[in-house]
Amino acid sequence: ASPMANSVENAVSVEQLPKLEGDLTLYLGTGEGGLYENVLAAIEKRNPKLNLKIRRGVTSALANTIVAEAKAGVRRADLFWAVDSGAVGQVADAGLARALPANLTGQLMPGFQYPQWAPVTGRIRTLPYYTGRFTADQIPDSIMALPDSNLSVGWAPAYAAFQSFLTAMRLLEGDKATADWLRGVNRRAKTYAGELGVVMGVERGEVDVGLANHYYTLRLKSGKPDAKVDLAFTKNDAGCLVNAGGVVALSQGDLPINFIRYLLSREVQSYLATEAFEIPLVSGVKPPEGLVPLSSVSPPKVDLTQLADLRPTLNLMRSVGVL
Amino acid sequence: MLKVSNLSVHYGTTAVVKNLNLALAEDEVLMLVGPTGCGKTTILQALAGLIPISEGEIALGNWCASAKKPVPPEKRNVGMVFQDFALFPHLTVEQNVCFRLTNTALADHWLNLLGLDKFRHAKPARLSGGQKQRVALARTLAHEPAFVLLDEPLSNLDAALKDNLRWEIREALKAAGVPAIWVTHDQEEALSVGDRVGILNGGVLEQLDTPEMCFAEPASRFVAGFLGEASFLPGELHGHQVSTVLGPAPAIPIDAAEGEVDLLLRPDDLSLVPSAIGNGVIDWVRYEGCSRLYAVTVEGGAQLRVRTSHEVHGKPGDRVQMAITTTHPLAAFARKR
Amino acid sequence: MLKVSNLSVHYGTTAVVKNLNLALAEDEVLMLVGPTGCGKTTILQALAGLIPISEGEIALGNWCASAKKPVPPEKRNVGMVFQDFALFPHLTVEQNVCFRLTNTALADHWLNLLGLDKFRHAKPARLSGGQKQRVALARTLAHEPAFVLLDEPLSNLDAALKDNLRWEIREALKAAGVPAIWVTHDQEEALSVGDRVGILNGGVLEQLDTPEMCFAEPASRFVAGFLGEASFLPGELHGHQVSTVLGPAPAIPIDAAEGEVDLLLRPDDLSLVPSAIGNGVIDWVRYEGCSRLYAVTVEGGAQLRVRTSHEVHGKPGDRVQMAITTTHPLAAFARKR
Amino acid sequence: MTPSSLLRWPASYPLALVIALMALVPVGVLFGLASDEVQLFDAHNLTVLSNTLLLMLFTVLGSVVIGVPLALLTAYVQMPWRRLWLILLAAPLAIPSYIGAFTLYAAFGRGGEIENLLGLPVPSVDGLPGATLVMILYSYPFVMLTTRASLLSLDASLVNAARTLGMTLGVSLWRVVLPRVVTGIAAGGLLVALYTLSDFGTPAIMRLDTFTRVIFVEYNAFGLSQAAMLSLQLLVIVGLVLFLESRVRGSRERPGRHLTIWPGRGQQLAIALSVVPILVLAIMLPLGVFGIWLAREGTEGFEFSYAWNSAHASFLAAIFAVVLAVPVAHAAIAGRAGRLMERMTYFGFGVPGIVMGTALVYVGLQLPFLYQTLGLLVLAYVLRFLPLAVSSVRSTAEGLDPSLVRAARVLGASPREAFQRITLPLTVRGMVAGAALVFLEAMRELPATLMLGPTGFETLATYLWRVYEAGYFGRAAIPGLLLVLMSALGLALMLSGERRAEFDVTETPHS
Ligand SMILES: Nc1ncnc2c1ncn2[C@@H]1O[C@H](COP(=O)(O)OP(=O)(O)OP(=O)(O)O)[C@@H](O)[C@H]1O
Ligand SMILES: Nc1ncnc2c1ncn2[C@@H]1O[C@H](COP(=O)(O)OP(=O)(O)OP(=O)(O)O)[C@@H](O)[C@H]1O
Ligand SMILES: [Mg+2]
Ligand SMILES: [Mg+2]
Repeated sequence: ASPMANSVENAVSVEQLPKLEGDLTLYLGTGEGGLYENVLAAIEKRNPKLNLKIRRGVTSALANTIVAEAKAGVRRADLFWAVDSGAVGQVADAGLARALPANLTGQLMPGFQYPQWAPVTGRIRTLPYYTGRFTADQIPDSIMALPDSNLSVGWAPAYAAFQSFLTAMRLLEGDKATADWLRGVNRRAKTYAGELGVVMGVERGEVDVGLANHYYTLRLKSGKPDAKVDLAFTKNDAGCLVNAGGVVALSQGDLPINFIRYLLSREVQSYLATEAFEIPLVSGVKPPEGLVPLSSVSPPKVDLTQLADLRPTLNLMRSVGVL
Repeated sequence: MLKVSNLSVHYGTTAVVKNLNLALAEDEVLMLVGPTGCGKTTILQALAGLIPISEGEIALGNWCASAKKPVPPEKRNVGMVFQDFALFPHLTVEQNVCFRLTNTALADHWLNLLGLDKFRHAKPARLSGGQKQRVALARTLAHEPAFVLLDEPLSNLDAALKDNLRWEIREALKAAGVPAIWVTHDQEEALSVGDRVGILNGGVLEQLDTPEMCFAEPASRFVAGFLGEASFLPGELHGHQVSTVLGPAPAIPIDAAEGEVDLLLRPDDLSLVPSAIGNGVIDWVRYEGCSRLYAVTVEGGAQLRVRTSHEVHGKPGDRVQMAITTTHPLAAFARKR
Repeated sequence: MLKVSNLSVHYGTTAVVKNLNLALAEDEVLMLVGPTGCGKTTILQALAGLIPISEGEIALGNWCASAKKPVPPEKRNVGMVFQDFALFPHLTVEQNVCFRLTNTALADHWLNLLGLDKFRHAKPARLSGGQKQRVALARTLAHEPAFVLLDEPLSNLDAALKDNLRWEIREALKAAGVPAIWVTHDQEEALSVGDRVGILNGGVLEQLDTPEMCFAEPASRFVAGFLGEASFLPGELHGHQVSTVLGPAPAIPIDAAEGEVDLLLRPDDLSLVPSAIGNGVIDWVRYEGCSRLYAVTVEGGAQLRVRTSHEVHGKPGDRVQMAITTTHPLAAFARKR
Repeated sequence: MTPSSLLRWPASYPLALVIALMALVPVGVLFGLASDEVQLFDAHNLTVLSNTLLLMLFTVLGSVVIGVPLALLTAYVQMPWRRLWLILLAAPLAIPSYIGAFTLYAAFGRGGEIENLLGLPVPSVDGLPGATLVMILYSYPFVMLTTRASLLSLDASLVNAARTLGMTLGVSLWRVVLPRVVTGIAAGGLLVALYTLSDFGTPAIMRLDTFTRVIFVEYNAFGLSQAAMLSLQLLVIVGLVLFLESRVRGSRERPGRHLTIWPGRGQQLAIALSVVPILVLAIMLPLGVFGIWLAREGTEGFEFSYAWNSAHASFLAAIFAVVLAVPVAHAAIAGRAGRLMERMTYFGFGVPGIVMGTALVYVGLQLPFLYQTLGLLVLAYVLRFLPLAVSSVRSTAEGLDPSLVRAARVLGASPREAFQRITLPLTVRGMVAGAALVFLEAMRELPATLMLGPTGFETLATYLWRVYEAGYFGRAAIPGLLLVLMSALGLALMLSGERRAEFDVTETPHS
């Protein structure tokens, strides 16, 4: 399916957007498994006069590169599309992000409107569980209750998404509670390299329940419909944090801004939802199939840019001995 | 007892050794000589099992190797002294010699005998060529092989040491009762040390006999030329008597030669006396220490070599009187056409 | 003209060559002999500039090298034939010989002369030892050096080829008018080929003279023993006459010897006749082709070696009559205490 | 020792010094980055350190145990299709180890692909044993190739001497041949150790807590200076390994005849059977698993220009690395100072790729005309992989008979000419092997390619990573296969060059 195909109400359609012309260099930071290639290809196809150059890389590495380039007075990137909000914060903190017009940020759902960057899609923290042994109601609906359950847990403490989640927990529950939680889970946890591995481990029944972003499970199930894994959600705590990847404009001119508009278009948003199982952040676009509506989840209220400050979280994890 | 039957060896499609037959007695030393590239080293390697043979059989004691059923070298109990030493560069002299010995007394014996005591702890790279050869020798003999192959073991030693060592090796081989095949370039060595001598030419054994027979009655001109300086003088052979420009002489016909023959003359079979009306003219002369070697063209155009005391002085161009002085019969070959 | 003054060479702190002095005429061939490890190769390498010298000076034509001011090998225009061949394994025989030649006529000449024509396109690894040595020789001579160093160039050749080649090389050196230093183990080679002979012992040149002088009047017992088989017979020297158990003989005192001396006797200075009442007893006998070598213990206990015609037959234990037959004076050394 | 080294500075020194300093520049940048923040090692990291050291130790041991027999096999044993065997056995170098680790992880264990396919329960592969297995599978060729190069420049006819002294073939290889190639083995072991120290993917996927993972976590948490500091600490270990390797002394000797071993039919079969499991695990398994995923998911978005980009950049890197390696290797042989310069070039290989990549971004930014060009990428490859070329050039050059150079000098060749006409052609084998190693490593290199290549420059490795990251594993099958095929092709090309350089007695009897 083409990203420019189905149209939904409320969001702007690409038909209404200005044509893109000229040279544009995009630094595309992946690292948690985003798949934005088709979106970019479709935008290029629609705008033949756009000369889009893409530099792909590990999100943190690209963020470091952008900072280093700025220090050396070399600017190569017009846009930075990062898979996690921490990297966006890093570039914004260095004073490299350009302010975005209000008519652009206004398209986003409330709670996802930031002056210097635009979240593109969201992902929610979930508890994938092994359906071979459990049903959804056996999974605790509070993340803080997880240590007291008798479930074995798969996690990936070195993974950026986990660290953001833990940062949110720290902000919401305080350092002490977070440390206790870490200790409690650590006793029954199996460590994986990444959250894809966590989900695969759950699907094999290696652990009862995992801690992972939602889309790994959805993608796994889309490729393997009989997979023995399903999603459970906690309520109103860090366990169901909605985080976002976002885009930063680094150079002046209309072109980067207009490019961002394309990313927030109805077509792109719904494509990312259906194909990449990411959560659209523009109002009026349907969430991905297999995911309950955001409204029924009740995620906590957290300023995503605050999640960029990972240092105290890492120190905490070290002191507990999970890193 | 070593027995080689019909041995042939090929490199690719070229036959390097052809149809070799040999049998060695209990403690016999066989000297193998031949021009460079004639296959001497190849024969030794085949006997040791280091290269595959293409035909024939090699049998010694309790094993018998053929082209079909090769016996690995380590099963043959054959000792080998290599032309290029083949010392283990990472081991000291002592470690080389003791290589597979549990009792090192024999190693000490040979180290001692070959004057290697002070090099015991040196690595081979620090030794001169001759020293290396002695280590190689010591190593082989210390391992008490049932049969020894020596590939020019003395070619890098100086004359004095060579002369002594030659006899020491022979005696050691005899004492141990081990048969040996010894490859050499040195015809003096071949004639004096060996119980028998084999002369190899292009992979074929031209003669295999006692040193005396090989020297006095060579099977071919090649053998004659190879063992000592051969000159040939034309003559007429009748029965066992030959007549030449230097007069008559007793002769042994080789391969039933008759009539026109070439008589084999060695430098010591002739005499030379300066004489203004002599039958020859000196071409050149070489000093040899005790003796002088003259090349003289005699009537009829043959060039003969003759060895005299160093006290006989003659210059190229001088006229001299030549005579056959030997009393033993001389080998006579049918004249080449 | 090559001139070496006061040359010393050290490996680390050990002096391997000590205070060498030499001067070579335009086309002189100097033979260098000495026991293994005495420093022959080292001297050649120092002359070629391949190892640093620690003292002295080497001068040839337009260059002069000293410890302070070394001249790199490629500036010396010396040719060198290495003991271990040093052929370039990645080049064919022809490419080896033509290494730095623009005009290859000379290369063809030498390839031809040394019988290497059919190996032109072979790689050195495929050649036998002797063939390699000939390539090395051809390579050096084809580059027309101003001065040639030969490190046992013939040690891996068979006797027949050796004998011919020896003279061919000498003649080529003479024709080109190049002086040469030629290291050899072969005392026969040393005495016959060289214009002069240098005898080296432990890094020191013991004698440097014509072959005749070195042989007849050796400067030391070492030289006497090294050049040919020396036996020593005790005697009383008075003036130029010495009296021994074998009777009187003319003598030359070495280093002003007087009174009790050892008389140097070579195997050809003596005669041997079987005799039941003779003055000596045969210890052993060796067949040498043309001749036989006997070791005989004479009255007084000295063991002498004597060479006879191969027609003289004697067995160990036989009693023989020995006599000094030479007419030239014999070298007499002061008796060792 | 050549006289020139006694009389004056070896000619290779100035060049080698420049190259060594160049190789140290990225390390210098790390110092600059680390100076922002100094937080030394904390106690928790001791387990991390011990994991790292254990993984390194076991990997080196395992690589030697597998690599050395394979070196003997490929150097001496006359097998049908020997070149093909060699190429296949070297091919694991072309597969990124994270791919290998991931597929092994996915194939084994409960619910893994093998169990799905065959219904057989198989043990899972993870932790220290798993990481060690993967690292060995993807780095033993380092040992195999360097050892083989040493074996080929060795007078193996000594085995004949040992056998006539009554020693069996196996024992004589062990006692007479192997002790003389310890330098080659150690050189390979060094490369394996450095590779293991710097690899991130495998321990991460195998869930083993190692030094690189700590560095990576810091890096991802934007603690670049802390990551740089930790990398410098890692460099201390690298330095230690380098020091240990430099203590290994082999004997220097003149090259001689090759050995040829003629196995019978049964032995050939046995050899093949013992080698095949390695190939199955290292090559066929990943490709097979990708194949399964390919069938499951289908493929799209792959362009053949990626393959060209990979080959092109890697080839340039191989050439330049060898050109730079020659003076460094010769300096290393010439004397102590040269040895030190050589050691300096090894540091780049022991730092995690992403940190090294960042450091090189800083270097590149100082050269704006080069920044984000193919030139800088090639330079980065060269700086990272120079040790691969240096080690194999050095080990062959050490085996060169010094009297050959002397002969050339005496024939009137200047040191320069003797070098060009004798030393250089005689070390071609080492240069070819070195180039092959650099080529293979550059083919699978990821972080520097991502960070330094021209914008939009996609290679097989970056594409593989992209689809792997996205979880579209099926799409990894084609680039994975191509990576192996092209590396094999590169190897084959280079080995045919090696055959031409094999002047010694490889024209074996009965060939
Ligand atoms: N590995 C090989 N492959 C092909 N031909 C070879 C090989 N080794 C030797 N030859 C050839 O076989 C022949 C016999 O060689 P071999 O080494 O046995 O001679 P040799 O009599 O020992 O000579 P030398 O007296 O010079 O040592 C030579 O012509 C040589 O060129
Ligand atoms: N590189 C070296 N380092 C130390 N000592 C050496 C070295 N090369 C040779 N020697 C020693 O120097 C001495 C002379 O060696 P050289 O090679 O000159 O002897 P040589 O007379 O040529 O002997 P040969 O007749 O055996 O060839 C020997 O005692 C040897 O051990
Ligand atoms: Mg031979
Ligand atoms: Mg020498």
